Amino acid sequence: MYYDLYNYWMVIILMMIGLYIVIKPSNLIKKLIGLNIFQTSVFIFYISVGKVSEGTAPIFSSTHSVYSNPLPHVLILTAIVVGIATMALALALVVRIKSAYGTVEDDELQEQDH
Amino acid sequence: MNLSPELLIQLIILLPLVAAAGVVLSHRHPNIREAISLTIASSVFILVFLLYRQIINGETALVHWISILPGLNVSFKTEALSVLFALIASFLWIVTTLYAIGYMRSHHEQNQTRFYSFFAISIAAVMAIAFSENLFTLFIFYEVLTLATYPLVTHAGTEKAQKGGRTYLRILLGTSIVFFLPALIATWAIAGNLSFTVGGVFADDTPSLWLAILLVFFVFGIGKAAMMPFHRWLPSAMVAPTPVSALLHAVAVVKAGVFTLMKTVVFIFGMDTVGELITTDFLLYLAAFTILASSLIAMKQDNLKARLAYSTISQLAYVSLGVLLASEAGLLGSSMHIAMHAFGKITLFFCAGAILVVSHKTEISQMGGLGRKMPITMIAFFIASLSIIGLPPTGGSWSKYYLLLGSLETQHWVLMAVLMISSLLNIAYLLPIPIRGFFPAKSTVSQASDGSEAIQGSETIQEAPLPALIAIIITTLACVLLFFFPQPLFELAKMVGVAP
Amino acid sequence: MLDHLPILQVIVPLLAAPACLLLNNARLAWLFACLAGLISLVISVALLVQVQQSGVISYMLGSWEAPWGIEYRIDLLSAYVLLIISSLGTIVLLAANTGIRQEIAADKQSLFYVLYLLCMAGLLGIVATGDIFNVFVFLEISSLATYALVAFGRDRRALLAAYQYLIVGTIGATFLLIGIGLLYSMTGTLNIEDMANRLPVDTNSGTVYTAFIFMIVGIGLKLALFPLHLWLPNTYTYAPSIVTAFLAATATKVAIYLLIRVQFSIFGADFGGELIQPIFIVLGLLGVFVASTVAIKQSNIKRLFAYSSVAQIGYMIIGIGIGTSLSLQGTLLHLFNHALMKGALFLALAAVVYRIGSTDRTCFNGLAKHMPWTMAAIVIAGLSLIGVPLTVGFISKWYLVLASIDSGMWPVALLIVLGSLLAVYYVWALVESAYFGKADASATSSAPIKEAPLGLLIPLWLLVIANVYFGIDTRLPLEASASAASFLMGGGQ
Amino acid sequence: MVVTALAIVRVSDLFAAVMLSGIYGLLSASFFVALDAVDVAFTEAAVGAGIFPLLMMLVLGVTGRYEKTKLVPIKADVVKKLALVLALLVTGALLVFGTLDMPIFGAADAPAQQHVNIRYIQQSPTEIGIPNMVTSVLASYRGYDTFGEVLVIFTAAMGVLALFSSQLFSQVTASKNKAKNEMHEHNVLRIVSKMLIPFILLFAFYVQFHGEYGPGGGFQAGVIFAAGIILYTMLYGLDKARQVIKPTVLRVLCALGVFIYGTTGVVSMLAGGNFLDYSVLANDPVIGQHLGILVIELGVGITIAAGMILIFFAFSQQAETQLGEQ
Repeated sequence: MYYDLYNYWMVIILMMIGLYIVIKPSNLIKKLIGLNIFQTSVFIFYISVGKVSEGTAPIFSSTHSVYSNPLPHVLILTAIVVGIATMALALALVVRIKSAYGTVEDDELQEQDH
Repeated sequence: MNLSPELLIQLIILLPLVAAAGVVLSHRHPNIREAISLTIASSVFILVFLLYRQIINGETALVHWISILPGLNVSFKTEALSVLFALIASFLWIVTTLYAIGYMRSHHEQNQTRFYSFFAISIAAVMAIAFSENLFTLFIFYEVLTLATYPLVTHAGTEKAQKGGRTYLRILLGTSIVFFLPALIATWAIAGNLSFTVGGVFADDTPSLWLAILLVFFVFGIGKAAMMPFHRWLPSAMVAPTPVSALLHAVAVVKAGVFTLMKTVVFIFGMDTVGELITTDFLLYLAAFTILASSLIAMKQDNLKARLAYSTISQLAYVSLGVLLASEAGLLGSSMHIAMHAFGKITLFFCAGAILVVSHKTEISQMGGLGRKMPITMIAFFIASLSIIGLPPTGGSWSKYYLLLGSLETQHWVLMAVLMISSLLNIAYLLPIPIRGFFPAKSTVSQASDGSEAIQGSETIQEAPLPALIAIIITTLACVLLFFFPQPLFELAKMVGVAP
Repeated sequence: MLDHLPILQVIVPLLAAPACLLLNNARLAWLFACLAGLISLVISVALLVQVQQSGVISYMLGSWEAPWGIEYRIDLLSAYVLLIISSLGTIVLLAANTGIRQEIAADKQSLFYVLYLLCMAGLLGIVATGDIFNVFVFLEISSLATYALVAFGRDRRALLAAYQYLIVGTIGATFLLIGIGLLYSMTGTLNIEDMANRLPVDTNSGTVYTAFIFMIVGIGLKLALFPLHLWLPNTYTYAPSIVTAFLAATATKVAIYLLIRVQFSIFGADFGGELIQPIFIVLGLLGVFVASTVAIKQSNIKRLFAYSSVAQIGYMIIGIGIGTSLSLQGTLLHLFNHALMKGALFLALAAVVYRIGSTDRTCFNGLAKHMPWTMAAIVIAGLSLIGVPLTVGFISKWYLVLASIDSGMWPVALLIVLGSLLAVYYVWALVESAYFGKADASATSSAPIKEAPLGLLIPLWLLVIANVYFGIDTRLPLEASASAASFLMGGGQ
Repeated sequence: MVVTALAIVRVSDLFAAVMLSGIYGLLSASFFVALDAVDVAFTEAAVGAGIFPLLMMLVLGVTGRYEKTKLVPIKADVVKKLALVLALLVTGALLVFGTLDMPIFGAADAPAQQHVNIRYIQQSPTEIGIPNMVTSVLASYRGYDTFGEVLVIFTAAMGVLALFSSQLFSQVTASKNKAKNEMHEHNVLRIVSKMLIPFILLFAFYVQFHGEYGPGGGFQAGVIFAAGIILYTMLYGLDKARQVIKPTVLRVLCALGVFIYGTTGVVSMLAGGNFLDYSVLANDPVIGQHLGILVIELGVGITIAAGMILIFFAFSQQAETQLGEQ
């Protein structure tokens, strides 16, 4: 039966990869890419929760009676927007950091302030 | 005058605050400022005296201000020990103010307004401590007193003063936060009541081990009682101007400490309970150790104020010891000793201050022959020393007598011996000062005359400024009078711990 | 309109934000923002009264009943925290007009108010809502606004601090999101109360445990729970002082609120008790000691108080960890009290920055002569931080110690008081240099330093007076926190 | 997807990493389609494969394309890395442990499918009167979340504006940076795109109002609209784009969208309902719902489009100034 959970496990692997990129000291932009992967994998997780076998997209029609759960979709729509908003702000910060420090590498930034 | 005791208590606490405000407002006019201080000090004493009359007649009062936490009120009550303490403190406030006027002016101290205002606030805190109805109220004003006296200790603003202030604050706040507060809260958690009650607040079935630990916490937590090893703040605080040392560190602050201890032992634990706790003996011997150790240290101090400070530590331990003996005579002795030591020690400090102002001398070794220039001061010093030692015809002999009686009653032979030895030590570190003052050893004289114009040469040395001198005379007389007429204090002290 | 108070509480500042943008004039924007703040303050008072009189208020957004639509649910706890946020937020806002003048470029000031209001509204929204996903959304609103506010700082390190905070904050929020997702998959609902009811009684479910841990860690990141606190000192140090005052007084409080909400309202007071409570206590104590010790060594006073905040958060966590009604009350009291003292301290620092431009320790030497009112404020707030009687700090310490003794945790009680001893050290070193330190020759040669302007002093002293007032007349916070605590412990009202 | 993600870990060419993350976005979008989440897929495609890489590229233009790699791995770093991996493994293991007790993937009887969901599926077509359940939930049942979402974008736009210089709003800047618009030279591209842009904008309007029936809605429409404008900007340069759409107007629009949404809520409050209760907006609740959703979707669209364009403008402006300085 554990096979049936494989979907979640793939998501978990993705999450951890994303998180790894974020936490590992590296380029500030790359960290953001990692953050993006991390968040996206959480989105996939949510959508997976909402999937119903044999179901279709939750748009009412006379030909279908089984729909996937619309609620996770709604939540994730919101979460995607939140994610991109965060990204935009983060990138803006990166640009400013670049102009203030001349670099966007984690370790070089650390050195400059000590 | 027919003032109700409730009103009296509140006036006594609030009037010093009024004085503080008045001092701040009149900071441009030193004369008005000091007139305010004196007037209010006198009126407070009169009010306390009225209260004394009432309590002798058996009238008591309870004032409730505010309830900070449910069941924990800031309230005040009249009680024999309170009145005793308040009576001494308020009387000596007048005298000290008088003394301070002379001292501060001739010593050209800075920031006198700050000095007088915080002084008044401290007195307010002392009065509030004296009349506290419960341990919670007492704790609050105990802390207020610490903070209000801090600016007085660091008054000089020098590096040394700051360092002294830091030690002062660190030990007093530290002990009260680490020991006093937890003990207080634990008492509240266990007994559910912090009101001072004759016979104690704890239920009979409270495990005595807890109580024993609590007692240790209280004794250590009340850092103002200067029990070793938490005594170091007192010598540090000697950087303060002399009037501060005199009133606060011979009378108000340290006496607030032992007063708190007495209140706790008598009204929180109950005398009978304390007598049975396993830690009591340990604390008794700690007190005895403090008495001896600080006397010995005192002998080595050349700085007069430092010597007096260590003497104070030793004398405070007498009071603590008397309380912890948990016998009637011990308690009586302790209560009396609060008063007797106060008068004696304040006189000594006054003298030290007078010497400082006039001759700028702080070290004992420089004081040879000073008695000829300042005879009144030195005679006062001598009499006060007798009182501290406990020799007739001074008040100190009464309290020492009762303390001895207490240790005899409870058959603490070691302690009795300690008390005796300590008296001898007192003689050894106090009496040489006036003796040298009048009969300088040959070497000292030659040193002085060789070295500089130190004593003989300087024509400027004479008696202290008049206000200061009057103060000295008053307290010295009090020392003697208390030997012949100890009845008022005696009556009060006897009422302590007796159910109304 | 009285029925709509819960939503008005949030949307007044929320809609005032874009309005501020349209005003496009810093002074007008400030006045408008203050107005919005005051209105929301009035609303929060009204809400508290309403809740105390008639119990939990439930407000259905879009009139869809609870589990289907989003519910606003004001119970005693949320009303209490709402009051803290709106009052502190507004008082700090009053000081902002003067406070940011030196620190933020003139053409950005109206944006500052927009973001400030958004942040405040976001925080209010987190507290008011009864829907866990809605919490996430509003958490992000306030967080995004916070990141931008922090980046306003003059020092370039503010940018880095903001970035660091953003990464940590986003990871935290995403952890929370994972936790929410797991819970949703087990219960099929997002409404907090509904969720609590539907949570499998059999708590052995690994999914529920995992959800719990993820939510706690996520919130822990947000609230700077001890080992997860590394973002906080930088953020507080380099953000504009007004922002620091605001964040210290409100943002971490909301995170604590969230922690309490998750622990007590969703999972129930006993969930994971044996496991999580000792962890909380140990982490709290570690936070108190490590952060306080680090604080003592700081030469930048703003950073010093930032570390002290981490330590104070430790106290609140201890209260949650002990897990009795009494200790929870201690935490809630400290929530309020710490907001008051840290608000005052950071506002005072804002005043110092305004006049001197730095909060380095050396700048404080002899400063009491030049800025007596500001320094007196620091002294009183500092005493409150130590926990001296007659200040609010004493009250919360009292409850925390009482609670730990009451639960038989004597060592914890002792450690709590020892912790405040460390506070004596770092507060007093500052007081001493301000009053007795000798100013540098270089500092005195320039123009004499003047007392801070009234625009800063008045809000500052409002907070200082509150510090003393609520230390003496404790009824309001005491009653609110007591009933909120017993409510959370399931005792009802 | 795992492969893509791993590739991102390894690659030190940030440009490639961005491209890869774009692919990752597309992949997850198609994954969402497979999981019946068409609306989400639509959005993810627009955001993950569109806006996000676009912004990234702009930033890369400023910060440089390559990540600095250390030639010799320091030992302490290796230890740190190992600790990190270990921590992640623990976290991952915890999550796996968490999933063990979860309902089987796709199970129709899972709690998530049972409780709240049933009403959304069974009654929303009649209660709200529109077939797209996602839109119903989004705009009505959980309309307040969506309001929050709009505010998030608004906040982000404000944050970005706060971070960047306010030059954007001054009229005189017209910086003469020649290198900035290489695309000017590609005439074919210009003409094709010029023809495309009206269609893109048109499509945006379609998506805006079609959201009730198929996938789409205010958010997607806003993004597409923004994309059209962004394309225009890339072709003709920021200065020209700024003449077409003034940043000050955008700022007003951005706030306006929030107002439209908020006002709808307030109006329903004044009409006697609760905040965002559309049913009271018309005599017939269903028509009211219809109307409400239409209006708020418009608000969403406006704020999103204006916010996105504003963010984009701010970035390009900043990029220009910073490159100019360098």
